[in-house]
Amino acid sequence: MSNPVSALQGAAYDGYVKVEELGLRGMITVRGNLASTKLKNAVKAATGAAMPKQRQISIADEGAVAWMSPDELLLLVSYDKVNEVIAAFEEAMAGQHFLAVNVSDARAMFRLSGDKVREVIAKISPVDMAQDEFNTGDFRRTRMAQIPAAFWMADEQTVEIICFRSVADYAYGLLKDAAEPGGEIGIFG
Amino acid sequence: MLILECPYCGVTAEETEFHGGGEAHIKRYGPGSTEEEFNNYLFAKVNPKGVHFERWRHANGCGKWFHAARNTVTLEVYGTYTAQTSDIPQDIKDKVSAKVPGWSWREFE
Amino acid sequence: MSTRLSNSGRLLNKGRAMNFTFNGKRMSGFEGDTLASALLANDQMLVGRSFKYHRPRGIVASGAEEPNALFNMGEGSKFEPNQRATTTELFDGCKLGSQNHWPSLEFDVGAVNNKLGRFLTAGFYYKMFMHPRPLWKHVYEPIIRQSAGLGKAPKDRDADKYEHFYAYTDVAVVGGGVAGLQAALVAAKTGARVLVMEQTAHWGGRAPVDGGTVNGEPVDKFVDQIVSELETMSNVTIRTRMMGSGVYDHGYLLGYERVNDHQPEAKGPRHRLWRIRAGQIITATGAIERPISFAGNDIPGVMLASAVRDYAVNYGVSVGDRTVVVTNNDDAYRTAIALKNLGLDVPAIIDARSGGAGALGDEARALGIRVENGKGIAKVKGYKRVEGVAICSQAGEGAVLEEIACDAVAMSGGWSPVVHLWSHCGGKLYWDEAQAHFRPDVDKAPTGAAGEAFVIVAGSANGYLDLAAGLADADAAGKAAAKAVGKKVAKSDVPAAEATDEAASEAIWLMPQGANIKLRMKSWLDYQNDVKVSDIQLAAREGFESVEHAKRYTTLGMATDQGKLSNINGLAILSDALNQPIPQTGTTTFRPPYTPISMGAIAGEARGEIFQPIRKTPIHSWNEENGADFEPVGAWRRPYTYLRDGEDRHSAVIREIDQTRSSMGLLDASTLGKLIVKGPDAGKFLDMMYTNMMSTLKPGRCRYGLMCNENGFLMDDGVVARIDDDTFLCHTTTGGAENIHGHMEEWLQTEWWDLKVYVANVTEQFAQIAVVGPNGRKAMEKLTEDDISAEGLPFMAFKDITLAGISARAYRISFSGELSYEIAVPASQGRALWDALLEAGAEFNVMPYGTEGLHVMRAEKGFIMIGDETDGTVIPQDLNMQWAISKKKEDYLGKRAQERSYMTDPTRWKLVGLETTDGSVLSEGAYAVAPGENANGQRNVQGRVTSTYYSPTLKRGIAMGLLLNGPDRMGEVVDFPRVDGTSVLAKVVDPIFYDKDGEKQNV
Amino acid sequence: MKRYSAFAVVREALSYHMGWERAWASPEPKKKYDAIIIGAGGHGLATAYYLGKNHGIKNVAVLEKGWLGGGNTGRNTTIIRSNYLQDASAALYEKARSLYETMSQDLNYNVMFSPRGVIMLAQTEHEVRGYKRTAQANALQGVTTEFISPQRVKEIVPIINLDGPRYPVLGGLWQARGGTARHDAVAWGYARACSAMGMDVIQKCEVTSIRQEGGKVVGVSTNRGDIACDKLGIVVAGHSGHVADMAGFRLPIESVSLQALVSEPIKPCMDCVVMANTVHGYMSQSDKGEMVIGGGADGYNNYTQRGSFHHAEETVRALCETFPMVSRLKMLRQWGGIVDMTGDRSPILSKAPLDGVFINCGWGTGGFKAIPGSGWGFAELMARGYSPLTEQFGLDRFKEGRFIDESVAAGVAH
Repeated sequence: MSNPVSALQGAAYDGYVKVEELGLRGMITVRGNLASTKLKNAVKAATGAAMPKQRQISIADEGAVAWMSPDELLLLVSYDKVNEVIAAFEEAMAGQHFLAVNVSDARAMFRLSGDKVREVIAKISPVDMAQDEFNTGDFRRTRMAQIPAAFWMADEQTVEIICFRSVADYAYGLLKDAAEPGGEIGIFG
Repeated sequence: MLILECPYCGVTAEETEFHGGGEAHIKRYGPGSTEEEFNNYLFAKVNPKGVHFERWRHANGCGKWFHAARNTVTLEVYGTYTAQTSDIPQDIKDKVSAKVPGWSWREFE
Repeated sequence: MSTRLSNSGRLLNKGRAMNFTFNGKRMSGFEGDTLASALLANDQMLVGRSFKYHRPRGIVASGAEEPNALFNMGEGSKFEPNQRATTTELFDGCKLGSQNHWPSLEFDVGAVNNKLGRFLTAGFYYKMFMHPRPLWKHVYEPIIRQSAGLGKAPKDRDADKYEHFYAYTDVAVVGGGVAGLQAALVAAKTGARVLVMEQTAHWGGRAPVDGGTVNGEPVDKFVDQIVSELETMSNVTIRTRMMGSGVYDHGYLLGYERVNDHQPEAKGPRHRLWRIRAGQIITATGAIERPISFAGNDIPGVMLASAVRDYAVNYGVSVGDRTVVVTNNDDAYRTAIALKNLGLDVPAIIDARSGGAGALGDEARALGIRVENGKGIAKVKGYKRVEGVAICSQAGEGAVLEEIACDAVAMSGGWSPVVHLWSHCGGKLYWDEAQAHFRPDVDKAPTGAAGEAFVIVAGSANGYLDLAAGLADADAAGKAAAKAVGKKVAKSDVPAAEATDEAASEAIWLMPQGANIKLRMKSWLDYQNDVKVSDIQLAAREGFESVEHAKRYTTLGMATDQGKLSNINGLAILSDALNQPIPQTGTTTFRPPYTPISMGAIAGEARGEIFQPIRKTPIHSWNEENGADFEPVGAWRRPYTYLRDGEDRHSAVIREIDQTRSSMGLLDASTLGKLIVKGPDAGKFLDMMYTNMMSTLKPGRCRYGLMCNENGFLMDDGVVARIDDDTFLCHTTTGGAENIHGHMEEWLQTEWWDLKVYVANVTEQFAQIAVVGPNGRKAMEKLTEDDISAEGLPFMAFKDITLAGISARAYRISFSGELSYEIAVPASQGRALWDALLEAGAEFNVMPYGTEGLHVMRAEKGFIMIGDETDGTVIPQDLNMQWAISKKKEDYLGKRAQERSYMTDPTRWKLVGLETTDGSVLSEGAYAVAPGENANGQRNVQGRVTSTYYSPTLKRGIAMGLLLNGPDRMGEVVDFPRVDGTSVLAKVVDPIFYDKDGEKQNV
Repeated sequence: MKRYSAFAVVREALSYHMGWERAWASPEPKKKYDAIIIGAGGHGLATAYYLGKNHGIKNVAVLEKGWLGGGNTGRNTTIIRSNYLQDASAALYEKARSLYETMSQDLNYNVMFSPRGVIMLAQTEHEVRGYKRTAQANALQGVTTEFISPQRVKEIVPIINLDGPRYPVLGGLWQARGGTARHDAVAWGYARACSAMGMDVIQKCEVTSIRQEGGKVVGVSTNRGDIACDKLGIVVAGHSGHVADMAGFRLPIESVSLQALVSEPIKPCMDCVVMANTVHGYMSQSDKGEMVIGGGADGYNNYTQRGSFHHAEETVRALCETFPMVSRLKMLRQWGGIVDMTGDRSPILSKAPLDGVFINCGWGTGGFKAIPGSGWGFAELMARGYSPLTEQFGLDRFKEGRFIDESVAAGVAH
């Protein structure tokens, strides 16, 4: 088997915030009745994480679950485990109306790190990035300039971003542009 | 530049996250319908000056379709509600009535 | 002459000199200067020429309202026309050039228009230049265009960068004068998030120039204190050099931050456009002084009284040695007093009011300044600069009483609140008769998303012109805003400002009151566009009675200053001409932006490589490295063909097709849309989506399907594979993936929400590669152990296999008519598979082909292409595709629409193949003509070409088209004339040109 | 009516322009007219003008709730072209374009028609095919257009960037006799000519209801009293649904806001109109030197004459990329207009369900260019009950599924 490669193969940029493309991450789109106990259990078994609340991401050691919509989740697991996780999930959900599909290769992931990650996001997404309004645990699907994207904060210094793989170049260009030295605003703390 | 609240994900976001989808509560007419019914279904629009009920999709967000009660002259948004309903929910009607007593829209009032 | 004073200049850093050039002449100023103050300090009174008459123009104002001092600035990729000198900070090395003259500022040939001014009155061009007809385009218009316009057009690509920023706040305060600061502080103390912006580089606005005390201290101390207090508050953001540019619906405010205009060599964006969403917007935007209309009020050296004062106090510049002040209010006395205190000569204050001024009048007299009440200026003497004024009685017709020599005139016609931002989004105004200006009607504010008022005006912008009243109003505004965003407001005292005793101003619109026509033809309203009192009066006589008509007819207020100085004066003159009160005449509409903002800032980061997203497949980089000649398809880039050394597009396409048909080709088909549709009702749902019956498809098999919209027209097509009982995978066209996904979700969510179906878009999860041609199987067999033979994987089936060590799904489908496999693998291994296939196919001389090869091969095979055979007006029946429309289904999207009379009309054009009689290629989009003309004199037509290509396989031109009664006319020859009218004859044939029985694909 | 001419301007100048008469009268409404037109925009005034000029119907009133020409006539980007794909559209717009050629002379009012040429840029292969098809259709329709190469585009528009990273310019559809005109002057010129024919152009007169008897229109009620008429033309872009409602019918129309903006004036740098449909940007330079820019419409019903700023952003960034010099210009002013979008994005010129009522609406984003042709055809329809120009534009076409869809040529209906 050949080595799977991510869209930008780990490209990185040192701006006033650091921008990195992350390698491949296992991602599973799950659609189903989020209130069902069976599904909650299957999600927990797959990721180790509990069912997130609306617009939240719940993060455990080996995986994470993001709330995408009232009937959709995104499971984050390690890339090489995706198929077995899906198989186990499907088994656990047998007889239910649901959908679990591997989207790991359809996505690109980026990480921003530094003091001013909030303002870099606020340059390209119409989201209130103030500390009181967006924090670790929050998960936001929105627009990043001209593409759809989702992001969350791993900690106060770190934002992780998911977008479609085909526009990874654009997203990277956008983030680099926003993080270019000289563009500091100094608005969030 | 509108702001709308998506009733599915609870987010209040600006217009650029959404995509407008025209008049709401349109009943579909398929084979067997009259020429008049079918024409009205596809083309006749209320296009009111004032209270309007319309469809939106949270396109750059949770992807769900919802309805908004909005005024096309003042742009006030009276409320948003899910698309899985044929009727206008009573609480939305009440919200509109509180601001625009005696309103009517198509067959609704 | 104008010159630098040694004893003033509060905003200057005299320790740092800055050099600049004006029209090539070297000059110098100080850090803190604006371009305007620096020019005045160098005695540059003449700064430009007016739009129409090319009259000499000098600086009139000191702020955003300046109509005249607009320059070409910079060079090359940093060149910018129409830079406003009063709002641009001086920087070292700045290069300025004046505008709108030829050959030079001092000697402008265009000034001949000035002599013709009597003929070139308002709207003259509507009344002439009509004969002979061609002369308008070829003679008159070019002359007018050349004479109009202001700055030069930039030539180079902009070297600077720009960006946007999304800010959210409870309260946004526009204006960093004392009112804005006080309102901000009060709101901030409640805990509300507050964002304050000030368009200049300095806090405090006019108050430090005007003087006065707050809480017993000089006002500039008060400003310093309040700014430092705001700076320490974590819930407050304060920004200078940021203008509130426009207020839009639902609390949206644009802030235009000029980050680096004052230091053009610094790193970072030049401008940043803030897209602010505020709960409440406080507009503390101040007021603008109005000029007075008198003859010669446009001569360089005639300036607003407040501007004269600003230059003296802020920048240490005296506009003249001898300044005559002319006014209808007390405020202008402050200018006279300030000048006198700086040791300058003020020969007289001409006060149009018979009663004269209050306390300030006494102060002026005490300083020895002569004050003339009830007087006006009959005319200003001079051309390129002021030489003196002729004094008359304001009540009279202009009989000269006396001439006073002077080199500057400071005029004040009263103050107008800056109500632009209040009005942008629908805030209403009322006319304040006593103060003679429009001010916000606070009961009719713009309303927001919840129907609430979201703009509050504060201070002089609200008509509270003196310091004490302005501060009190601002204090209330800050509290009201905080309350409106749900904060608790504690009681607090309003800072106590010293109140000035001022006499009332009088509405004086024309000087003297009975000025005759000759004077009125020299009395300017709009300096930049050359609109005079007589022009507005002419408009009124000619029936342009609506203020909008009068403005458009005369161009009043349409210049780059957007009428900040002229609109109210013009409105007053119009009202007077119509003999009706001002409110009845109307007011003007205010459109964003407040002052012009750069296009670069509006475009933001979206330029160059990140202008728009380009979607790239996992094989994109290989394509790039191997000669791909890309074409945009939707947001994707797809290779049109792969050019080899020395090849043109045409020969490359032929090579690719020949090789594919004879041996083996590869296509990067990753862009095809792929949608998973899953659930117990998936079959039922797809039966509605497609015209075909999909619920009967067997797992493991594929079926080609058509999708129509509810209006009956074909919108997409593709192969559907049934993965298992509950699961389908629907292929869409490249452009269709997102649309069809959205289309499915729309119907599922809004019409059939009871159906148990989930849809997921997995387009990008897979790289998809078509392995095409008779040797494709052989090459693949080298890479797999799985049985992919005709029996093991028959035509229109699919199978999960391992290929080159990669888990893959192989579909036996063909869009070329050849033996073909479409292989889907995870995107991250797409490139690896591509490489493996190239290697395995090397012995068959494998080569990739592009979209054009794809198009030609499908046309040879008679397959339709969405976007070619369809254009949004074509139904499946037009394409003879009844076979793809299930007769058994009661309903599918588009079925009812296809029953309408025009859809069932037997004369609809139908799909046929076309072969030119001479083998040539038909023109794209050519029409088949029919005899005669229609009622509108247009040539009758009976069909058209939908796709046309050179077929390397048939070695001739082939085409598909829609033709009246087409399928019944096989063998008939039809004329498809070229655009030049010459005939091209084509024979009607079966659209399947190649392998009619499908033997090649089904092997 | 005193004729306008250079001689007249000189003559009046000698008396300080005191002798000019009113451009149009300001009459009180009469009790009854043969025909009433609601809406004194370009289309309404042109209809009245041709009713009088071509059909001898001069007892006409044009009622305007605000000031004449104050709607979309005075808010558009003044582009005139007729390079449409479908026969019905091409006939109507070419009629209009040809009337623009002589409008200044016909009306004795300089409307500054400037046939400087219009280029529609092809920036995808799909657009190339679409515009080639349009050029083919135009050749048979008597509309002179030509598909030109990128090099020709560059010669005509030197400031263009042919090699944008996203959308290179692959060619263009060139109509040399397309161009621009002074929008206000079109309304003023028609109003003056109507007034000179004895028609009443009545401003600040708002229609509050449409009166009918026995299934036929008999007049209107207004804020200035009831006015009777035999025939009624509704020509109220942006308010069509509202007025149609008074006559008891619904339209296949949604009203949305469309934005336009201008830059500060600069010296001449572009001598034609350029439309880039793929990126939604349209630009020309006015005689005053402003770059006049139009863009996309909002996706929701809106009667505010204000649009959402992000549409202006999209347009501006497209233009900065297509014309790099635009980046260092400044936006002087932006505004919105209310446009009526029909089900097929083509206009409606039709008899209405109520006898005696005619409706002219649905011009979407491209009504200005049609004004004289629309007036000509609509007047003929009102006077004679039939016009070849308007025949295809009836309301019934939606029922029949007979659409006039211009978007098929990749061009949008601007």
